[in-house]
Amino acid sequence: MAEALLLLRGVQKRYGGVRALRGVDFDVLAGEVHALVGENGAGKSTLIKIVSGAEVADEGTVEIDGIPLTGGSTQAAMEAGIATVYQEPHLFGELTVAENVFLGRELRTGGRVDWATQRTRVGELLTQIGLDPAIGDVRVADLPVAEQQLVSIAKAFAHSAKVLILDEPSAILTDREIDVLFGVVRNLRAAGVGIIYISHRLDELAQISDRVTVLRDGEVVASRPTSELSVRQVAELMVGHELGSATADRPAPTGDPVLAVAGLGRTGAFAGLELQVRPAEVVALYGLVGSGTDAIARALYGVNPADAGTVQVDGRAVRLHSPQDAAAAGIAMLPGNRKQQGVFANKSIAFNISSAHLRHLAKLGFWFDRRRERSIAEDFLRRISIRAPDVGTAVGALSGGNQQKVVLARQLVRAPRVLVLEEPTQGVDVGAKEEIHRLVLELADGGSAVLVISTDLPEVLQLADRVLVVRKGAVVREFERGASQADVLAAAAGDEGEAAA
Amino acid sequence: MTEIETVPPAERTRGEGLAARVLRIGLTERVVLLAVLLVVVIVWFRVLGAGGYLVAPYDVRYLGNALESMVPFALLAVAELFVIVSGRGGIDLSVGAIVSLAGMAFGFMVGVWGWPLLPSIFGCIVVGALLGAVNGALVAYVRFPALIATLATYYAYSSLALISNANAPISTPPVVALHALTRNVNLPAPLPPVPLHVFTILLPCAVLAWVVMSRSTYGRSLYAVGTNDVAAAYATQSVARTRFTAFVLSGLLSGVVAVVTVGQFASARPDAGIVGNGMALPAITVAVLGGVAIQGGIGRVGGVLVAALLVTWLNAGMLLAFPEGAEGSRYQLLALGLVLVLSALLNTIALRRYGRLS
Amino acid sequence: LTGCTQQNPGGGGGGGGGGGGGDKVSVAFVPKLQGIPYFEAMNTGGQKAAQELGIEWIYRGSSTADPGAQTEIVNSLIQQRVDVLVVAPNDPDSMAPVLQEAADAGIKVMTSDTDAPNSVREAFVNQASPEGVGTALTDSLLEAMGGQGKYAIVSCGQTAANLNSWIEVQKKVTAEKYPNAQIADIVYAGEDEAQSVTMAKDLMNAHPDLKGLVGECTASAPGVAKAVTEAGKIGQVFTVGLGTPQSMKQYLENGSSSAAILWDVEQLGYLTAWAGLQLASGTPFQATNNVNPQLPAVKWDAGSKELLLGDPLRITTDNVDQYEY
Amino acid sequence: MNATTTAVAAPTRRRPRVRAIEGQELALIAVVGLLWVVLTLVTDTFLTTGNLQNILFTVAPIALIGIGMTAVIVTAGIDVSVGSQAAVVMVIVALLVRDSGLPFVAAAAVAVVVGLVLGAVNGLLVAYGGIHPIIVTFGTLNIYRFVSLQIFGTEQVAGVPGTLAPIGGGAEGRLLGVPTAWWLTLVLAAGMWCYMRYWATGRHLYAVGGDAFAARLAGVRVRRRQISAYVLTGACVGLAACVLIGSGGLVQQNVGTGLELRVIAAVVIGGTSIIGGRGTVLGTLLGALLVGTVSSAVTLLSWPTELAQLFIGLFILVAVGVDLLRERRRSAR
Ligand SMILES: Nc1ncnc2c1ncn2[C@@H]1O[C@H](COP(=O)(O)OP(=O)(O)OP(=O)(O)O)[C@@H](O)[C@H]1O
Ligand SMILES: Nc1ncnc2c1ncn2[C@@H]1O[C@H](COP(=O)(O)OP(=O)(O)OP(=O)(O)O)[C@@H](O)[C@H]1O
Ligand SMILES: [Mg+2]
Ligand SMILES: [Mg+2]
Repeated sequence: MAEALLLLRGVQKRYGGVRALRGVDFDVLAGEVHALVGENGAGKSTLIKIVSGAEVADEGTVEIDGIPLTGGSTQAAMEAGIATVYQEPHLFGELTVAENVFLGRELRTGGRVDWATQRTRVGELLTQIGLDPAIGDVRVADLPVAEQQLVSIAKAFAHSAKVLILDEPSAILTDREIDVLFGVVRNLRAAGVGIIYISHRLDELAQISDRVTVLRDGEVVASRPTSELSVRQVAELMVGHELGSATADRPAPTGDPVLAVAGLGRTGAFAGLELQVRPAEVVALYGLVGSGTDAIARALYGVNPADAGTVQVDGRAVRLHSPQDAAAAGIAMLPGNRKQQGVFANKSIAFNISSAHLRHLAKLGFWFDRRRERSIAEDFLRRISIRAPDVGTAVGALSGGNQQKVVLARQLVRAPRVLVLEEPTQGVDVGAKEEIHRLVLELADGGSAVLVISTDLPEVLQLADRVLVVRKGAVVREFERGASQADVLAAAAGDEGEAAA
Repeated sequence: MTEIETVPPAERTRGEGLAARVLRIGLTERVVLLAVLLVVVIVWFRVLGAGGYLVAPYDVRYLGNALESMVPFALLAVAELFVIVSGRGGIDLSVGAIVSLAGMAFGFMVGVWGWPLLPSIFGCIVVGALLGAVNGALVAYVRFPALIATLATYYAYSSLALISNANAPISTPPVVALHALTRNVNLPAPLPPVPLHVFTILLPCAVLAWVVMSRSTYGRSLYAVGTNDVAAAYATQSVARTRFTAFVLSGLLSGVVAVVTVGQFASARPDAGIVGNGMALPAITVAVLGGVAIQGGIGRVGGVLVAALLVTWLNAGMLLAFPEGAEGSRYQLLALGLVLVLSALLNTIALRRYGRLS
Repeated sequence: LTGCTQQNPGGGGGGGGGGGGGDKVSVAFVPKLQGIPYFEAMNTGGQKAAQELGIEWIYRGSSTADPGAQTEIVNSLIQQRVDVLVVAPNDPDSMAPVLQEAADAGIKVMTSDTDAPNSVREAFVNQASPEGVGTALTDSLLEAMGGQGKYAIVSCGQTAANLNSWIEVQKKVTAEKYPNAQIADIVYAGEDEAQSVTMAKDLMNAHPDLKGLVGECTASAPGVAKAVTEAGKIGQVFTVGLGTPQSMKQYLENGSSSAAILWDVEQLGYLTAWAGLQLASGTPFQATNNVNPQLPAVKWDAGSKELLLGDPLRITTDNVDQYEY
Repeated sequence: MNATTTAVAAPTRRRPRVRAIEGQELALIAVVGLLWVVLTLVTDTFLTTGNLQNILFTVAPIALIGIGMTAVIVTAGIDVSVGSQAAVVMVIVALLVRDSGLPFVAAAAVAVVVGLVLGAVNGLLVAYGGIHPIIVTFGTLNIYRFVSLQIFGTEQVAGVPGTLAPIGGGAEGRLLGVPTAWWLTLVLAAGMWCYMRYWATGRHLYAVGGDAFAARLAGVRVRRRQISAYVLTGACVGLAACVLIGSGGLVQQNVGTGLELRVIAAVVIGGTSIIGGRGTVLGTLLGALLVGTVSSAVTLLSWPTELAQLFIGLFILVAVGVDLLRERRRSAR
């Protein structure tokens, strides 16, 4: 058996009263891709923070190549051979691509950065991941978003690490970029690097990982070769019980469209969108990252208003120049980025739920009805089983899935006519995902129109009555329920031949 | 972004001991901590007085009298509360300059143009609100960083205040007569005489500010915008308008302070709000001491008012404890600085340990 | 300053706290700001008087020239129930109501150095009349300038009433007495020496034919002299100013300053303390008062209730060493 | 492995490279130049040796402190205590020079060391106290003012000899007709410019200001960088204090009040973003020059002194406003 490059024994970590990790044993071998999975709050990030020196374990040992890692310094961990790509890419707009790639570990001669060597090296790296090698000297802020994301991958490969940690890298990448990523990962594996791969997309595990470790409530519940586990088994290990079967078939929707969009467009983002959603219908817009689906969602919610076309809700033309307009028209939206667009972290659950309904909860036009706010929140706490002691709990103290439920509850307070959901379950564990799906379908069954915008294909296919595939800002194909994953993906990726088939 | 990670789940509060509970309440309920400190300060100076270490009795009469200097700083600290809570680095360095300029306008209205009192007061407050609106427009709509916008307007307003009357104060008889606005009023027996404007200006403003912050939909919107303005926009709040209004309210309160200072000084001084360290600095200090977090979204009117009271009575006591030359006023500087840094440290500790402030 | 502490009941630690110092008459003086030589010298004079006359002298000021801070300090002295309160107000108008409060509390109030004319003060100890100061400044400067040419004034606080009153006199005297001289500009540097140096240099650059500079306060008087020194224009540009002797000494000696106009500040302090005692004991002022050997004939103007220290003092290299402040 | 070859093809278009002189700085150079030309034409006194020397000398302390302040603001910090720091340094050095006859080099060394210590206190509180820099330095503004007043005691320091005259405002303090203080500023600014542009730790300042947490994860020693910026500012304050004492004379208790606002104005006009992550020392130098020129011009034109403040306020609005517009256009792309 190969030597363990990274070895954790009995690692414990407490945050106040919370036991984030309880006696975790974990190891990574040379030339192995080791997947780490678990529900939200299971302790995955805490674990890698300890390995990468961002946090110190309360108990237990971390050894790299037989040498114990001491002190909570990311520098020390890096020097010991740990490289980490964190959950969200952290790039510095004012620094150039080369500077970003080498940040913190510049190639130096004396104190001065060896700019020439760095340029050559970054050129190689960029070529390897399919980027123009000449962009090394360009400020990252001047790059398009898609290229920025690839830069963050280049960053992880810049140094010859013994152990590479990838914390949910695929959550923000398009499928193509994931292919690039996997290609590089395989190369590194062949070169004897040990890789920890964290992901909620369980279907990826079979493609890339050799071994899977499942964390639940800070404990390792299983650690087995990937080949021995099915996706379903992994999911069940994560939640700790058997999963229910897929969503039941829903009756075909009828009636006049609730949402009717004609010729909607926004310069530079998308154009000529035609879309109708009937009562109780769930329609999905599916597209790869950068296809413009997110811009469509923002236009429908008035965040970045459209500059062409019309939108009708229940047959009435509406003007959508701000979220207030949208709300007045009966449109609600669950934003895609929970942390940035969704929660008020240090505020209570009640505050978070009521925040979109202040005028609705006002007496005499300005006096805020706190009692009603509370009763609404308490009602939701029960109805959608948000796991929190009471509605006064700060939302930041909840796990990701529960935070998502709170933000969703905010959209459900006044049963919107149209609900736009952007990445409704991104970074949410299997259990919470099911529950969120149930809530969405419940709303639809009440006669609302639901528009799901997601890059998670299995979710799209499971949830939607109809799937519209968007590419380069335009709807290119429409699928009814029951379409195959491969067909939809091919259409989205722009493979005309396959799509036509 | 990192706050979310450091917030501990709420189960923590269950099953804690008495000591831990007292500590938590002391750290997170700023009003409680300040009230305790206030009592400590009063008792401490009473003890010093009884031991003969003070040059004059630290009695109720003196404390009542000291409220006079509390009024402007309490009001301006509330002004800073609105602006700082509005988030995105909200801060208003120009409040002192607004006090000067609005005060000069007030001086002209009452003392030169001969307007009656009430329209003049109204006019002064409107001028303050307009000057605040300039700040608000720059910050909320043009999206200047608040520090820059209000630094620029601080310069501009102070300059205009000085130019308005060729550097001279306005102290015509009608202006001098305004001192009646801030005279002491006698209260029933055990209570000391208290400056009139504590009742006519401070208390009404404080109650209104409390209603706005804690009980109105605008307050809710302001906290939401200050905590996370992107999320607030998605939650259908008009972010720019809410933030703009915060600066208008700050300017409006500065206008009220202008009325108070003109009355107090019995003259409209072009440098009223900017002389020495100016009024903005102590106001921000009192706000932070009162539990306002500089990153926005956190802070309450009650905390700010108790903090203003604490600072006022601490300062008043120090003048009696250090009889020599300028020692008293020097140690006031030290105390202000230390109290500011320490209260900010407490904010940090409370946020780290409990993930929240009152 | 030790003399002060003993008389202070707070220092002793024991005894019945509070009170204005038992049986001795207590005279409290509140300067515009504390820590500048000018007021420290007044304090020295006051203490000397206290010792000789057997009164308690309290000296308490703020570290900035801020009317608000000054009011707080006066309040603390009212609380202390001193017998006599003497103020050099930063803002005469705002001091008036506070003095009223003091008088209501049974405290004798007076002003010194700067008057609060519309107040209830029972006496004002005037160091020199505005005419005296303004004329002395103008005469000294124009004597050095040969009676003609352009000069500029570097004043300090824009709102300082006494500086502005001196400037008015300077304008008048220059126009009436020196037809060939003119005031080129008046600028305000705040109470800031560095700023007055810069502005004085700007003035010399703006007016290449400038022959004189006046430093209107104790910060700008050395400032303008320093500017002339640094610009290498000693002998071409002449300066006078309202400066304290020790801060002007090096400039008087190198010739960049022709004269400093002041008065005997220690005697002003002495006279202040003495006047306080008279008020407290109810002794009316005479038309001419013999205060001490140095002040044998201090005039009292019953109409304006002013005690006049005397004529301004012209400080030059000849007499600068006689003053320790 | 075919994936690597089919990856997103970068669209070919002009890639803006990082230039030595940025747009904001070019604009400032133009504004300062224009102002100088106009003043030369309007007045016959502007373009004189004496006036230029005075402007450069007056600007020197502001630009010197601005060098440190640029680093601080680039790390998304701010230091409003520099005025009080200057007061502490000045009273200590003035007393030592006058009463102990300290020679030039020793006096300068003491000034820098005292500045370093004061800066370090700020830096430590910011880095380890987790307190917002503006609060920390508002606090130390008061505390340092207290310290300086304690040292002053009851007296201002008068009769300070001209020990530091070689960097003062007099004839001794000139080299080739240009104030030595200005040479000093230029040399330090050039060094700092290179450091912030080419040295790894200098580049890290930008990363810290961009996103401190991310920088820390990337292995940047965030706290060390923060502390270093405040310490540097303290050292710069020390040097500026020497310039301010210069040829001696009087040191008053109120020295340095309001200095922070002038320095921040210069830095901000120079294009440094108050949000952090962007700015250069060259911009600060130009910003200081602009502020100095405006103040001097107001006197040269015999306008009321107070107008200078109005103009500085307007310049801040215009400079930052233009930058905001540029930024918005850039992000709109
Ligand atoms: N800094 C912190 N302070 C307090 N509690 C924390 C902190 N970081 C994490 N926790 C808590 O510890 C538990 C484990 O968190 P962790 O982030 O490791 O989970 P995770 O499996 O990575 O979740 P996700 O899938 O959302 O990334 C959670 O309950 C979380 O709320
Ligand atoms: N556990 C944590 N959670 C969130 N933020 C943290 C945590 N620990 C530190 N930080 C923040 O990260 C920033 C950098 O801290 P860090 O300890 O990495 O600095 P450093 O430069 O490595 O220290 P040193 O120079 O002493 O080695 C600080 O602003 C700190 O507040
Ligand atoms: Mg995670
Ligand atoms: Mg996590």
